[in-house]
Amino acid sequence: MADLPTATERFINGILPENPVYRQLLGLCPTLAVTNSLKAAITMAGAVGFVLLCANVITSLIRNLLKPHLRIVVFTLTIATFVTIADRFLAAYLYQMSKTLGPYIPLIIVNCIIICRCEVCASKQSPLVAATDAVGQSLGFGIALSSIAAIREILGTGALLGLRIMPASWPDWVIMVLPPGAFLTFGLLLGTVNWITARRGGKKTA
Amino acid sequence: MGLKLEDYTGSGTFAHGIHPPGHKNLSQDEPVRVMPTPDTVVLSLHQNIGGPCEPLVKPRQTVAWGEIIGKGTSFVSTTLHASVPGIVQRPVRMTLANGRHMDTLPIKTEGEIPSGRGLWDEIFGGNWPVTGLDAYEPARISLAINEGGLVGLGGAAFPTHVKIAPSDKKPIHTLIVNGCECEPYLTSDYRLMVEAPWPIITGALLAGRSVGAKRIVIGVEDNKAPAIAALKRAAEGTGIKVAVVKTKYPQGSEKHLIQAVIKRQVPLGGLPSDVGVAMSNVGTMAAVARAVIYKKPLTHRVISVTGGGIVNPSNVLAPIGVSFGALVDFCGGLTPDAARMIAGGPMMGFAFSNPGTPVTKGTSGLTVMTRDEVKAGEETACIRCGKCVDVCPMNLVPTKIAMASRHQDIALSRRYNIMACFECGSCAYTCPAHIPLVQLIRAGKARVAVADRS
Amino acid sequence: MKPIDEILPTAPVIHVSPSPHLVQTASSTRRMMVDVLIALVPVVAMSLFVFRGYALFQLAVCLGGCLLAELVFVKMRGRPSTLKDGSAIVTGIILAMSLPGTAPWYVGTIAAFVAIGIGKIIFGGMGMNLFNPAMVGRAFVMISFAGALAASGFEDVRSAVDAISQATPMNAYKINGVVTPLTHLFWGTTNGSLGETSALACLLGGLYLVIRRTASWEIPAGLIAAVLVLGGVADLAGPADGWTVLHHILGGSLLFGAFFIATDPVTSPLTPTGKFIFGAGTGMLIMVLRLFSGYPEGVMFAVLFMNALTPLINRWSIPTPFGGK
Amino acid sequence: MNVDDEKNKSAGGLKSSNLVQAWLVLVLAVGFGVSLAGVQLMLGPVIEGNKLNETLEKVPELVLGNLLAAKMAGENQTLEIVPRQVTVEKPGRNKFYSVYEARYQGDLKGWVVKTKGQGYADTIELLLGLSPDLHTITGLFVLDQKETPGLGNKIITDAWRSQFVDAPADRSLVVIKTGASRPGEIDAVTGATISSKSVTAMINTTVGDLRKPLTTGPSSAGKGGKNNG
Repeated sequence: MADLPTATERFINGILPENPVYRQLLGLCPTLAVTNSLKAAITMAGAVGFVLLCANVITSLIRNLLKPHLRIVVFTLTIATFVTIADRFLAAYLYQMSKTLGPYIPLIIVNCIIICRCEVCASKQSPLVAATDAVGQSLGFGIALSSIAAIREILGTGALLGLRIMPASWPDWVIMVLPPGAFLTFGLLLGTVNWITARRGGKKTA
Repeated sequence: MGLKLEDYTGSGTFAHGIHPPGHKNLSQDEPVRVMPTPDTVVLSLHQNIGGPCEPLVKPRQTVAWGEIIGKGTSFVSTTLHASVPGIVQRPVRMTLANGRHMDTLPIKTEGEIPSGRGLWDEIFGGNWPVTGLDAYEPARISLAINEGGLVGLGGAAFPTHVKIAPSDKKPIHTLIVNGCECEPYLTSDYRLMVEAPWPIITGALLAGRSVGAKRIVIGVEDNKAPAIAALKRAAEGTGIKVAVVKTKYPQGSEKHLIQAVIKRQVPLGGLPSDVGVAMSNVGTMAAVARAVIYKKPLTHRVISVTGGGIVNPSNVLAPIGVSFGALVDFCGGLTPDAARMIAGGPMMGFAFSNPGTPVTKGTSGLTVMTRDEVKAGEETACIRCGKCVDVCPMNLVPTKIAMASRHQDIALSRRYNIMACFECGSCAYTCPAHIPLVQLIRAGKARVAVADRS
Repeated sequence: MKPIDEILPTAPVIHVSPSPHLVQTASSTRRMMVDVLIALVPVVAMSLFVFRGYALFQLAVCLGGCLLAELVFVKMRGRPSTLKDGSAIVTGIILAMSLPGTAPWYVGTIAAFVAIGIGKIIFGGMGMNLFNPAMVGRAFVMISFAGALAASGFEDVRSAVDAISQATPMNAYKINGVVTPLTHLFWGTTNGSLGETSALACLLGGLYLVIRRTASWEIPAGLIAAVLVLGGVADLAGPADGWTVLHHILGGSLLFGAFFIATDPVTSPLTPTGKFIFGAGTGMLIMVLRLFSGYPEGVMFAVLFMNALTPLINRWSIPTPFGGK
Repeated sequence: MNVDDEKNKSAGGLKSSNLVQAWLVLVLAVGFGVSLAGVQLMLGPVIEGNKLNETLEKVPELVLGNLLAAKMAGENQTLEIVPRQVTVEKPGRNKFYSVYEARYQGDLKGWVVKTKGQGYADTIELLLGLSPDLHTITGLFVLDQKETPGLGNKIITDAWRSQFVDAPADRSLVVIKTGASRPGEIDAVTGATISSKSVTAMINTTVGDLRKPLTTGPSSAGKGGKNNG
């Protein structure tokens, strides 16, 4: 127990050192599917953040009552509930965005980031730690999604959040907003992150 | 092109293979020279594929020329004879050209044997009957061959009595005598066929009788016209045919010569006897004739000493156990740019560096290549051009096997039939990326063999 | 101590190595690349003749882009320069020949960087790539800048060259049902990507490659056979609108693709059987794409798709060893 | 952390009891179910409204044109919109169209038809505004499409859609590559001829299918299918 990370550590870890997308390669389905515009990416990250926060806190609250073999069932139940709530809210108040995100909001149910956090952190630590962990991981997820989405939106449409930022002569790289663009951008960013980490690690040992 | 031989369905060639430059002109027109008896010979106790032999003599014991000094320890093993008269020295462990460490019996020469033309006549001259051979019982022929210490002289050194033994299980219908010397440079078999076709014919008749073959055919490549003519003349009236096959590497491979002559494929992992064929080298046939008719053992053989790194490339009749260094000296020494000594030919032979390394029964030649010839191209990445697939006589995918082997992937190399490779080197010769394919495959085969054993 | 090779040969220096000791020095990877370059001469010449400045411009952009990309990316990996092996030059020229001359400079540049970077280096450099680099680059810009490529490049009315202002034969047929005469397709006096217009030039270069055994004949043979069969069936089944199987063979980038793109050894199967399957599969896909898809031409996507199948084809076509069952 | 340890010890009994586990899951399930029901009750109507509005709010614009629709909205007047379903019998199958009748003070002002068909990448869903006599197209809106971004998806731009406004509906529209000049000719989107042709063909088919059921009046439309309005 004593060697589990503290709340602050959990928070910081989630953002970069244990970034769910770049370091853990979790939640890749939405990462690839909804990052063709920054707005969609932020909405998605927000929805995941909401579900993650609620699921983490509830899991943490009941962690002492739960037998290990029941935990996945309960996690899924909790997650499914909050995903449905998030989905309904989006459909009610952000109808166009909900249409754009399509099936990917309901698919948060099977997003492995949330199950992973419930399992790794929330089922072992207090609600406070679980909550900061959820915020940290959501921020990390948001940063990852936004970075990919920003690159794709700028290259693919010459705009960011719908505002044109490239000169009018900019030829839109259509492929970047198509699925292949997601794979390319993600792969290259992942490679860059690994490259930087490897270089920093190399310097440390040298 | 076909064989144009009655009863033989082969097309005279096989699929794939390569056409490396022959370099045979260095020594092909040099008549065999007889080497003076060296001061010492070193006889390895392991001269053949199969088990080694057990020494029957003690140090300081005097032995006569042709006296038995070693006895085979198993069925696939044969007798060893003193190739010179003299005194046996203490056994020494030596590294043979093929890299194996073996106990050897050095013999210090003391006493006389015929020399020069006399020795040649003693071994290959005389009367070689082609009729009246019915007097020799098949079982006796095989026994005499074993007592003569014969192994395949083409290079593989498989004990001949095993191959030529009469067998009820796998009836033999055809004896093919292998006169294909497909390795570049080497000309020892060629010279023997030209200069001494008669013992070859007699030996073939005896071996054919031993295995019960109905047909006997000698396969010779079409770049050896004088040898073909000599053999045809010597074989007149005996029923032995000469099959002229296409010059191509590795035509001398057992399986590929069978394919070229009778169009049968020896099954993977099988022996020629599986398709009713016995096969032996021309030099072996001459030795068979001598062992059966004159009861004389194998003590000398013809060796090509050739290559750009030899001052006077020649074909030499030398005692088994002579050192390669002595052979080189007899042929004028090495040129200044000599860079690699190879026991055998450049495609499948073994490079060695110690000039004291002894000649064994299976040594068909010594090829010394020059600095320029062995300059290896720089290895680049495989671009999967498939040229190795186009030349592999076993119809394998060498690059895949080599890469599987490089990554120590035994399952993958098995899937690509790594064990079918007989390391002929066609792929590595052709590879534009200069990848050491054979070396990699050889390592892979060893790994597969280890995995099979455990 | 100096390395052995530098010591003057005053005395024999014996060293050992495993067999075989004889190597065919005449063939090397570089030599194969040079062969491809020689084979490309008629194609490049024809494109320079038909498109003049446009061809020269596109060649310069793509060649420069590919060489620069190779230099930069290989340096990033910390490897010794691979410019000398010639593969970047081949990729550059094939890429230029597969683009229309009117494509703007950034199209060629981006295509070149994508071809070398994402098509080749990312997989580990020459010999490792799964997809034909030039086609990866072309596919990227084709999807990204369809407007600047085949789809509308020919609508550049400001062009001085007559041929440029016409639709490509494939487009003219697909959209307006206009059939270009066979002679134009054969000689190459039509619009299109730089290298694809002249069937004659592609045939000449292709035959050279096949005779030199730098490209295996099985791939173009399989490809053209498949197109003949499917095109023939389409001829018999479809309405007689004048676009015959011969138009299919001579038109578009079929011959260029068959001889120069599909035959890329790295991305095609190893065995003769595999190569034939690869060729036939590519030919079939080309015809399916041409006849049923929205695109007028299908060579690029067909080749890329079959590239992806190459490892599988290799696995299916493990040859039976000599003496095996 | 020590507090946690003690809690675990005290919870040890609860953890091992199957009954407690069963109740826990049950309570959670009921709690979640209730909250979901609450959310659905609260938001359900809003969502349904969103869905309907998406179509309905386009109707004035499609029937009357942008200017008139804006003017009407400014004067706080609304059209009466009557949805109905029209079934058209085709060889082998029936085709359903959602049709919205737009009336202003009882007068028929036009029709808005929802139709879908195969585009270049996926199904395209259109809203098509037609004059009461079905002689002219009064508007076009693309509800849903997944055409290639940058090329095919230019069919949603005002510039391209405006070509259809006031186009004749009594003969087939023709797509040409550039320079449409005569009525009934539509310029293709550059580089996306297929998408352009798909939309135009869908319009031609829809108008053709509906001409009889709509012009012969609501009563006779029942011949092909029942009036759901």
